[in-house]
Amino acid sequence: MAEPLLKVSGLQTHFFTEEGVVKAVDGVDFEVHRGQVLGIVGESGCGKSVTTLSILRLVAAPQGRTVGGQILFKGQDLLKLPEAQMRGIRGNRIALISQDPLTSLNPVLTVGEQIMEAIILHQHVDRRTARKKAIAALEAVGIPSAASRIDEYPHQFSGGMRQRVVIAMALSCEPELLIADEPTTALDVTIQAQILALMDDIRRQREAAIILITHDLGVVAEMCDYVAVMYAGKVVEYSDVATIFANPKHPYTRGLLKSIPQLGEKKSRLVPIEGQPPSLALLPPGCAFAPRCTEYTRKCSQQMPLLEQIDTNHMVRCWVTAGQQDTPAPAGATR
Amino acid sequence: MTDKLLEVKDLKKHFPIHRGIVFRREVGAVKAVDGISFDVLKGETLGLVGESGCGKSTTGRLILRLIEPTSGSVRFGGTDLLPLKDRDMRPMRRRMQIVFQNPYGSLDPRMMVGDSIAEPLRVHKLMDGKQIQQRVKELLERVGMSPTYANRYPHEFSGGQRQRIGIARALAINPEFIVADEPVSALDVSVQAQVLNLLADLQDEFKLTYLFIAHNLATVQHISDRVAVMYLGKMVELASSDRLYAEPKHPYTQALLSAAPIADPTQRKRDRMLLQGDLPSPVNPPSGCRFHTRCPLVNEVSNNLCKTEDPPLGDLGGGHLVACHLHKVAPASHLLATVPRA
Amino acid sequence: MSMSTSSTAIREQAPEQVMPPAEPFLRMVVRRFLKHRLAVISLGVLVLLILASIIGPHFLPRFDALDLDNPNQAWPSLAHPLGTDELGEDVLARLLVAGRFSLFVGLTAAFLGVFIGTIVGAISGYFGKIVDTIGMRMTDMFLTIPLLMLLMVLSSFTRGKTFVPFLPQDLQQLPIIVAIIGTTSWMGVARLVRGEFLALREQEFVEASRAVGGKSFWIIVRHMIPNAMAPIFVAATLSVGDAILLESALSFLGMGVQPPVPTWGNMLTNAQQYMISTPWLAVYPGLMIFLVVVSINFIGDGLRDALDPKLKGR
Amino acid sequence: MGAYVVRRILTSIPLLLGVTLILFLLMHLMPGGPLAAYAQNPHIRPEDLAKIRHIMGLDKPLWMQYFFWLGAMLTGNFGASLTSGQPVLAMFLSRLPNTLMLMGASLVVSLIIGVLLGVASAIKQYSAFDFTVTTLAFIGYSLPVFWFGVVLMLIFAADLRWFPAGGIHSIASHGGILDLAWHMVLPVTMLSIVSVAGWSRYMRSSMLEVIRQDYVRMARAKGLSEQVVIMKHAFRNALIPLVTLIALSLPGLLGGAIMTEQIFGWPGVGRLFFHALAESDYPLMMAILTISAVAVVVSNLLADIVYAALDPRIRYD
Repeated sequence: MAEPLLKVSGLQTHFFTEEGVVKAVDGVDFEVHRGQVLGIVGESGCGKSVTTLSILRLVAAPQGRTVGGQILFKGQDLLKLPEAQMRGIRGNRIALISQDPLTSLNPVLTVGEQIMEAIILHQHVDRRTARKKAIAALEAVGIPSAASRIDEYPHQFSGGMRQRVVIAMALSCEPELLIADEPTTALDVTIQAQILALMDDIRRQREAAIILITHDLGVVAEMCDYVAVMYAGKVVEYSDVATIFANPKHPYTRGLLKSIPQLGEKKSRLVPIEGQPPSLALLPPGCAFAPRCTEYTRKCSQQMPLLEQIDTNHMVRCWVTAGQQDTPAPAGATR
Repeated sequence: MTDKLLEVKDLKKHFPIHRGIVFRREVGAVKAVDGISFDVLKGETLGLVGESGCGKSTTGRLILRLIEPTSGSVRFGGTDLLPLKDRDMRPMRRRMQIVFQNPYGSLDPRMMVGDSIAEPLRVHKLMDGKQIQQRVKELLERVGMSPTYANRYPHEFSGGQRQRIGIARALAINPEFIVADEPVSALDVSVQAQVLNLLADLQDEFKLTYLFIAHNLATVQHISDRVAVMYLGKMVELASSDRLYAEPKHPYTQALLSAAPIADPTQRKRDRMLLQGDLPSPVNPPSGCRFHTRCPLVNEVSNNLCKTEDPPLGDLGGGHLVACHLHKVAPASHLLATVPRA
Repeated sequence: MSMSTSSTAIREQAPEQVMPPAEPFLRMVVRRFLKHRLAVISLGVLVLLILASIIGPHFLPRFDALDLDNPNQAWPSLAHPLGTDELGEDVLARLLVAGRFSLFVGLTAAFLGVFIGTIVGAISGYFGKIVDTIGMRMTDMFLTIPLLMLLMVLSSFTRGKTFVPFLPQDLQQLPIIVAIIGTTSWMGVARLVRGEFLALREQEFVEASRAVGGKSFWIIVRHMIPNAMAPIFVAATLSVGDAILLESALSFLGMGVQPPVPTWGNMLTNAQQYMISTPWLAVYPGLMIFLVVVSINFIGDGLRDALDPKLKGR
Repeated sequence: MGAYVVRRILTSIPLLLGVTLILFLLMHLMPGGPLAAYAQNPHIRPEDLAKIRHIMGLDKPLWMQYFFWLGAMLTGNFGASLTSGQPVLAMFLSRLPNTLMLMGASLVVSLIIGVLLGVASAIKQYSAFDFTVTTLAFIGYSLPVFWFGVVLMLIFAADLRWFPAGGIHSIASHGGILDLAWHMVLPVTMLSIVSVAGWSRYMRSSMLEVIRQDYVRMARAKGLSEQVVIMKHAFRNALIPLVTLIALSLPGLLGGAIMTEQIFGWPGVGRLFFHALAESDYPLMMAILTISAVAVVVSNLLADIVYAALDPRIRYD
């Protein structure tokens, strides 16, 4: 396979609070290739949003710091770039689509201004050209009469239209990688379908890579080529989408798939994952999922398993299912 | 035939919009709920589904009279609730309860969870102190929590645990009927199933009747015997949950089903019906059928009927009701259908 | 299969997610207050000042024989650590006695203001609609008239009046000052309480209480008041500082408490006359006011941190 | 927007009526009522007093008097001073520029310093600088202003003699602008200290609130420099609510001006008010109170209109 567009390995982003160190991201590995959609799926607080912010190096300092790992964007480690160069990448080659279209647009600037500022910054064009490009970007995401609506303020748009504006903003500089952080969570299901269809078009037409953060396994199944499942700050399983759904290996992934009701298949009972998601400030030693796990062994609560390759393109972090029970962790192994 | 526990007829709630400082006048109204009728049978779960702003949550609150309806009637166990005075409504509240969507907002942050659970018992002066403590312990255990948690504050618990506390409070006075207003949509995916199973178990154990409000079709379909679909303050379709999924008749229901993502990558290539545009405002809903502005089948009906005439809710037989001009059926004379219980 | 049974067996001992032991509300508030270092120090300073004002004057020589050759014997000495003033009175003793009056007026005026403000705000916020409109328009009106001017006018009108018959003539002015400060400085609290009540009324837990059949009285007593208490308490604390500042400003302008009843404000006015010869006389009273007010403000800040449930877990 | 302005003006009217009513009643509660100054004069006989009472309409029912009084106010007729006999309005207007100068200078100075400090400490939240600014703001907020004024005078006028101890001009250089500025330094410093503390505290929390917003993160994600993110996206949004606060701060500033003028012998409206109070010159007192209250209402009105102009969400309404 060709060199990935983005390769994240061993990423660790911690928050240093008064109460102690919160390991929001603590061992995240994945790759994204051109024209592919990678889904990062997990529950609230599993570190998926912090992962995206770490890629863009936008984690709020001074409490939040990326303390380990590599983020290779076309072979270049983003974590080692000077800030000025990093700014040239943000919005230009890697763009963000955030969760809540209501709050991610500045209420006192017109949508045109907000799209144009990135174009002017990165493409070094004058305002007239930037405006034309901004109108084109709005048209591309399906906003009717874009030429006149460009001078309106965000509150004059509906929720679905706002998310289109945010996407237009992200696309304006034709980035190679789009990071969409729960782009449809705040939207209704019929609007969600519109936005997902739009993102699918973008991927196909522009050959951009997309990282799609979501907690909705349905969205993952519809949109993604590869999936990274996160739990308590770590990637616990990574594979292509067909494998994840047909042959999940990690007990958490399996539990998730069993616990969601599926349209059309009437089960009398769901099979839930028992217990509560852990607090990141007081993680148990060993596997964070151990207390809720149906396949628990004593080792699980003693030592954190590694993300092991069990098949081509299939990695699992589990002592039991990856057959790691008897392998002692090599000293100094990256976690 | 099963008994009706709840009969809702032509229920309306218009929130007035005022203008003017000196002379306040009504310039319009948000027609949140605009004339809906349905029955809930004893022991069943009726699902109420629709997108945000369709009036489903308002409907739940109108039934419990947490919001005063503009017009219509709500009969509960044969008693019309709407004309009741506060004093007469209070005993009725012992028979009907609500579980809220937001596990963070629905518990008083300054009240220990034991006191929150005991509140209904104290309000209705049903037991003395010792009995109340005993009852709170039982309730906590019943919803799967340790009885020692009674003297803790809500902020110490996770969302799923709080939702269990909310359910325990609703159960405290042995109600017959519970409105569950999006009880799992604020919860983590892995916890949702726990709460759904708990609700199902409690229903069996205490012979409860549910009105289950949600926007997630799969969840509603899983838990409900029958499902009603709402769009912009109106009910567009009502059928048994299996039938609604297998044979949706209203174009909106069809669109809703087809828009819902399915957690199965092999089904990705299925045909889908994508709706254009946004939800219209409930202040000035479209004329005729409210769905006509987004309906892909609007041209299938002659004479522009969809734009001019509001289709009545008609019975297709077997308790399958639909409000659409595409389905020429006689208006439903009685809304209660003979639905085989699952 | 054997694997699954064995793991189930071990599962019994799987580490449970144990909750830390429950912490009583009061202890939590105290613990969090103690984390605010400046607030703790301020509390110490304030307590010390109050105790000193109450018992201090009993242990200090109040007067020295007036030396007619040197009537302004203000130089500090061992007997008079801060010196004496132009009348031969020990400055420290007078400062402490003045502290009694300043603190008394500040505390009672603030209490009155908070009381009025809470009632106006609670009524406005709970009943809403037309009641709210009237209450808030009234509040706006009082906010429109410049407070200090209003106080000066009221104070000049009420000078020499007798409100409380059994008080000595000298002290008649105290309840008047308390009354006019209290009745003109309730607006901030009124707005705050109204805001709290309006917000609380919309909270789901209030709706939940109504759903189980809670009456208005029950909801107000069991839910609204406990939840509104914290901000009111903080505002009340801060308004003590404001009232002390107002009283001292009035007294400084000669419109508040008049000598011979000493307050820090009128001591400062008096000291202004001797600014060239004994400038430090002007420093002490101001310093006392400042110390008290800054302590109260820091305590208020500490209380806000300690009581605010939104800051929980941070 | 136009409809909004009209609506906002209309809501101010009952407020103004209410305030004038309060002030009117206050005047009648005065010991001796509006004629107290005459009543104390032994040369005025009771029948003269009755005549004056009649001429001034004081024998009419109270509500009628209120409307007469209101009518007179609306036409700018505030009556004549009881002590000098001059029209009250003229006396007031002659002093107004001095006070406006003082308040204006203080507002500008305190806003600039306060806003800068607040923004800087918000950007460097939890730093030593932030901690210092926050603590100093608390201290400034707790300072008794008059004492601060007296101490300023003690140090910089009485001891160091860097600045004049009072007045608005030196006798020698009458009218020079530098001379005026020299005289303004201490009074403006005194008047600004509390405001600087207030603005910096407000601006800090406002900035912290805005910096947390998603749109600020989005601005960073576009690759904008930190400077543009702060100035264009955060600062503008944080600044808008300040407009309302400036208007709300006016009554306090006026109170501060009274004390400042008193300490530094500044010949402004504050001292005039003092004089009126001391001499029981009710027409003068009432005029100052009423005009001040009206000014506050009008400035609140203006603030709301400016706010609406700055915030498109309201303009749209």
